[in-house]
Amino acid sequence: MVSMVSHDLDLRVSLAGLTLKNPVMAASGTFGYGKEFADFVPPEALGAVVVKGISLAARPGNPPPRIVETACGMLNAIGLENEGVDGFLSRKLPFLRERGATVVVNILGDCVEDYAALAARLAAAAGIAALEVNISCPNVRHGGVAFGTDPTMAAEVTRAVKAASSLPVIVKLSPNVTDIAAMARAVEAAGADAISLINTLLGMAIDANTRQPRLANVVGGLSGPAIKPVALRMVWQAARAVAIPVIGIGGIATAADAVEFLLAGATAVQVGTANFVNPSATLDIITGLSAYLATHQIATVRELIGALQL
Amino acid sequence: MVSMVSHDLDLRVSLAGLTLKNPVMAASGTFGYGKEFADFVPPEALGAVVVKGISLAARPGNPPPRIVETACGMLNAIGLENEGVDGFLSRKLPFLRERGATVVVNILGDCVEDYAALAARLAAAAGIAALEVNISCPNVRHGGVAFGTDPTMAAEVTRAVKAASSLPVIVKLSPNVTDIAAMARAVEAAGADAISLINTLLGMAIDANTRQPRLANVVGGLSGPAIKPVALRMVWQAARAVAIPVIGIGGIATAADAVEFLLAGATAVQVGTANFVNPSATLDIITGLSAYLATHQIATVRELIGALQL
Amino acid sequence: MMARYQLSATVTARPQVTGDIVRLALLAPAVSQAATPGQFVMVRSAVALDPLLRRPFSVCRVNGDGTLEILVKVIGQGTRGLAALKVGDQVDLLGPLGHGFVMPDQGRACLVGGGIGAAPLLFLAQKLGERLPASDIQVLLGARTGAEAMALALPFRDLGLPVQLATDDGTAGHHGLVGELLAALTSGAFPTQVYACGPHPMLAAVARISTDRGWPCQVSTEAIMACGLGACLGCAVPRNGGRGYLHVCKQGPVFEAGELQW
Amino acid sequence: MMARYQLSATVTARPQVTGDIVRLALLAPAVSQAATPGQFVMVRSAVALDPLLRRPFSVCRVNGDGTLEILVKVIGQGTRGLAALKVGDQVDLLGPLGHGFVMPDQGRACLVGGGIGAAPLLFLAQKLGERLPASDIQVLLGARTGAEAMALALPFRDLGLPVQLATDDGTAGHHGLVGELLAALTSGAFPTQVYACGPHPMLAAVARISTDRGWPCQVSTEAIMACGLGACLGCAVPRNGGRGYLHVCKQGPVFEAGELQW
Ligand SMILES: Cc1cc2nc3c(=O)[nH]c(=O)nc-3n(C[C@H](O)[C@H](O)[C@H](O)COP(=O)(O)OP(=O)(O)OC[C@H]3O[C@@H](n4cnc5c(N)ncnc54)[C@H](O)[C@@H]3O)c2cc1C
Ligand SMILES: Cc1cc2nc3c(=O)[nH]c(=O)nc-3n(C[C@H](O)[C@H](O)[C@H](O)COP(=O)(O)OP(=O)(O)OC[C@H]3O[C@@H](n4cnc5c(N)ncnc54)[C@H](O)[C@@H]3O)c2cc1C
Ligand SMILES: Cc1cc2nc3c(=O)[nH]c(=O)nc-3n(C[C@H](O)[C@H](O)[C@H](O)COP(=O)(O)O)c2cc1C
Ligand SMILES: Cc1cc2nc3c(=O)[nH]c(=O)nc-3n(C[C@H](O)[C@H](O)[C@H](O)COP(=O)(O)O)c2cc1C
Ligand code: FES
Ligand code: FES
Repeated sequence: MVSMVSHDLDLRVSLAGLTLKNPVMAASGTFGYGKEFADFVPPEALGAVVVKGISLAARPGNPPPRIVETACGMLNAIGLENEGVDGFLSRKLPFLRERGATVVVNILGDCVEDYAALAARLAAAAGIAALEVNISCPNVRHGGVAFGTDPTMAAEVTRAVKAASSLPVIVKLSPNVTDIAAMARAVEAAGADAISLINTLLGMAIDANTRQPRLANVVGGLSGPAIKPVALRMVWQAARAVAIPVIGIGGIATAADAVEFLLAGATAVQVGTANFVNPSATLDIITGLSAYLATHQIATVRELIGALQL
Repeated sequence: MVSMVSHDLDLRVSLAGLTLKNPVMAASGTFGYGKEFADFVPPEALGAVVVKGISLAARPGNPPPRIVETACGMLNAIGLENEGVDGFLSRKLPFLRERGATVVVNILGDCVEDYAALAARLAAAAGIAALEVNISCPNVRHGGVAFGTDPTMAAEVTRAVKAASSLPVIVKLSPNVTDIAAMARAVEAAGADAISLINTLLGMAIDANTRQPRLANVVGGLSGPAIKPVALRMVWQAARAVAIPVIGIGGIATAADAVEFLLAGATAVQVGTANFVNPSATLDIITGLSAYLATHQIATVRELIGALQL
Repeated sequence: MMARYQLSATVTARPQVTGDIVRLALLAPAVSQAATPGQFVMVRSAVALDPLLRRPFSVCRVNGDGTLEILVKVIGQGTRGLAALKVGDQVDLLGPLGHGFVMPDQGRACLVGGGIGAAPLLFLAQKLGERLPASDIQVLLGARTGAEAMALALPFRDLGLPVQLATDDGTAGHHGLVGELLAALTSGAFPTQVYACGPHPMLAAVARISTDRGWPCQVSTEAIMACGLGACLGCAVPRNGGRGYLHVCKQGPVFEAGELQW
Repeated sequence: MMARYQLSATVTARPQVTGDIVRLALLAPAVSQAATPGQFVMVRSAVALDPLLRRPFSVCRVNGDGTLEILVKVIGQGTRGLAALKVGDQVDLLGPLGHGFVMPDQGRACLVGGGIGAAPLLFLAQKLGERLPASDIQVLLGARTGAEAMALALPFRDLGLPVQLATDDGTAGHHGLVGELLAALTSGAFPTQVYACGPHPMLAAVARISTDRGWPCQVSTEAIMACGLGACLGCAVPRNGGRGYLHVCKQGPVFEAGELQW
């Protein structure tokens, strides 16, 4: 009995001072800068577009092979290739701004000062809704791993970014930790407006015939449906540990997946690897959420947040 | 050009003072006590059979549902159901002993004393080749999680088990930690004869329609091909951190998978969830290893251990 | 312990039974010959790793030509894949598994099935028919609609057995639950053994009615399974009296109703 | 930017080309019409999540009936699944993608293909044939065996083009590498543009020969891909001069040989 998306259905969620038109965001590094997917998804139709991680200076990224498929997932070791903040502001941001998309800029640095400088730079630009602080990318020796696996350092980065900019700050957590709740609490105490999780799980693949690693970088980040159970567990644990909103990420490919994360306590979700499998995945999930609300006769998607029945 | 398994091919590996006829073991909890699979796998044909985790007293296990399939994997929350050490010795061990299988007993307890008592009890029995200390099972509130995620406590359990028994001691590590190398070093320093890893990743699944967790225990352990990249990475990290042998576990379903773990530094492997998909998985992997050696003209499987080309 | 086999079986027929149920005939002589009523097989059709685990299905008929049949009702990904199989396709089959129905040599048997629960009862009826006169075997089947009930009843009727129907929508037989048919049996038709398979609430009702009247009752139950061999301990169901769990794949799927907690 | 489509395409034909190569004709009028030589499509056939990612294939021919054709060589799980498709099956198709060959309006073109690398060259030959006389289009194809070489050469010959063969086993044409055929061209047959597609060592040889002789050379390259849309940055290949990377799915798959590090 699911009719077309009814106009009474309310998909809006509030997060870090923003009101998103729906809880479905594109995850950093999987959606480019919106333009790459514009034939399939109008970026302004999404809750937000989180752009590929931006650093102060341009980075060339890792040598190939950079990706390898694994069972129901993939490993990537892109190495945070990006044009640097200047290139982003002049060549990437304008498209999204002109389309009226809600833009979240994922930032990364090698030291606390890098993050602060990036935050200051981006706060001065028009058309940016929030920052997402990537303290979790496991691919780069400096930065990534260290910040994301130590609560003290994570808090320090969070404070520096908050101090440097008036934009809402989302801190993106790494799953490669013993105690995700402790990490969530640390960045909340340091002033984060929201947290997003999970980034990729650190993994590896080997070619049995050549005896070589399948990634030039040896290790890489595991993403896709394979990691969904771990992501969902961490979102549930983090959401119970903090009062700030949580954005769920990890293996989300369908509206049912998105509902699972909302029930576990997420206020919004990000879709990553699924964009590669189905370029319209984000739109399909938005439509599917409306259908879910209609079927279950729920007036607003916000009713689902944390509504897991234990 | 792969001919039948040649008798010149040498699959033997040495581990914790034992010589295994091949490096393929059945993983704890996935192969019962050998008898359940005897129609498909003669237990004596395996490198070893690791039996379902044994505690001092019998445990009923968790309420159902206890398992749920996920993308290329499964979650389980069996809750360590077992008959207790007495039941094991009188009703389960005799079959494996009579068959001449190499038996590794997986043990678990709620406190250090439990582990020590179990070790003493089993050391007195005939037909046991080694102990595998499960400090990593995430399903039981006491024991499991705490020991497996703290190097100090893991070391303490290891010392207690070593002191209580003359059997070789394999310590089985949990992947739910920030620094697997630190865990490996801690149990090595405490006297472990070998380490095995990984146990399951803590995960969760929700039924979007009923809004309930799919496991009565809410969270459970993720296993199967989905986790292989994480397992392989941890085996590689652990093998570089310690001098004792490493047993690789996690998503192994084919001979190529087993070779990947050997190349990453494992001396042997354990096959878990794959037994459910293909009851003959362990035997098929042994045959496949022989074929691999023949194809690549390698005389002994030991040449593969740690032979990753970086 | 009976022999169990793992083999590749060819689909030799796949008639559509109802809108969401297909019957698959699988060529597997060893399994077909070894199976007894109430036992099940575990089937996997994927060449890839998703879906990963086998799915359990009751043996619903064995034929002299070495085939066995299962009824597959489409529920999710696994059954969707199996229902899409074509004649000539291969499946990976494991079985026969589990502890089946205990069959009497005399008395009156009453078989109570709910929906797809009719599957193991058909094989049971086939075998009971070799021991008891047809008049001593009653079949009560519940279904959502008349069309479904008729389709499920057909093979029982082909065995010459009388079948009473109950439907949720009242379009055939009794408008209501199949348990109500059991409760309404008159003294001349009282069974000496009840066999039941179907959704949990139906089994609970049948177990209660049978216990109340002192009729022995065997139920075929379900649980999510991984191994099917008694090794993973995934398929636990609570034992009566709160004393731990029984395992459906090994001690079941058929239990005396009194063994279980309802 | 050209329009790109994601759609469900029906397999309308699947002739076996060689032992491990099949040709799939896919009904996808929009993609078929938009594609230019050297562009590729990404294809997925699984209903399940394994294999997860699409696989890239060069468009090897487009037909007036709205179909486009790809050649699929069986390598691993993904191509095995695609090669097992039957006429009438559906695939999920994304394309046309990437930057194709730049075509001249005059001069002599030499198309150098290694094995399955013949695929994009066929579409190129089809379109070049509309611009240049057949006598100005040379085709050099390398393959493992004569049988494979003949099978790959057939559609070029059907276009009326002369094809020279090189085989690893010497069972047809030149016994040796296809690059050697290029190097052996005599002055009257010197190309004004070389187009190459094939394994990396072959491309490197063709690029070197072409550079040495001053012939412009366009190569179609491969990389493991996730998105095919320029978003994931997975498909990097080193840029000439050590200045970072180019992306095969967007700036390629066809590059000027001089753009790449060999
Ligand atoms: C002993 C036994 C005999 C059975 N006999 C038959 C039969 O003859 N015909 C028939 O059509 N079905 C039978 N079933 C049920 C059948 O196994 C499930 O419907 C099937 O496994 C669902 O798989 P799926 O991938 O389609 O659904 P999934 O997507 O895996 O699951 C869909 C829903 O079904 C539930 N489910 C999954 N697996 C099982 C399971 N093994 N048992 C119960 N619920 C499950 C899930 O929790 C979920 O809510 C039997 C089950 C058992 C245990
Ligand atoms: C632009 C482009 C055009 C192509 N055109 C054709 C074509 O016309 N016909 C054809 O048969 N093949 C073509 N390929 C190659 C084809 O995409 C791969 O053979 C295929 O993806 C392998 O998938 P698989 O699942 O069978 O193998 P897998 O099991 O995924 O991999 C087997 C091996 O192939 C390697 N591999 C995997 N994916 C790729 C890839 N995308 N490119 C290169 N190597 C890969 C893996 O590293 C591994 O060593 C093309 C590739 C690209 C990038
Ligand atoms: C190719 C690729 C590139 C990524 N790049 C980034 C990045 O630049 N910054 C970041 O925070 N996360 C990055 N991620 C992580 C994703 O945003 C996401 O957290 C992760 O993939 C898990 O979600 P998924 O399973 O839906 O893909 C990247 C992931 C992939 C697959
Ligand atoms: C159903 C099930 C029960 C398990 N029980 C135990 C156990 O009792 N003790 C233990 O150390 N590990 C147990 N494990 C973990 C496995 O031994 C293994 O470490 C894990 O499943 C990863 O390997 P796999 O991916 O090959 O399954 C169990 C796993 C499963 C799936
Ligand atoms: S399904 Fe594994 S014990 Fe029953
Ligand atoms: S494949 Fe994603 S950028 Fe090229």
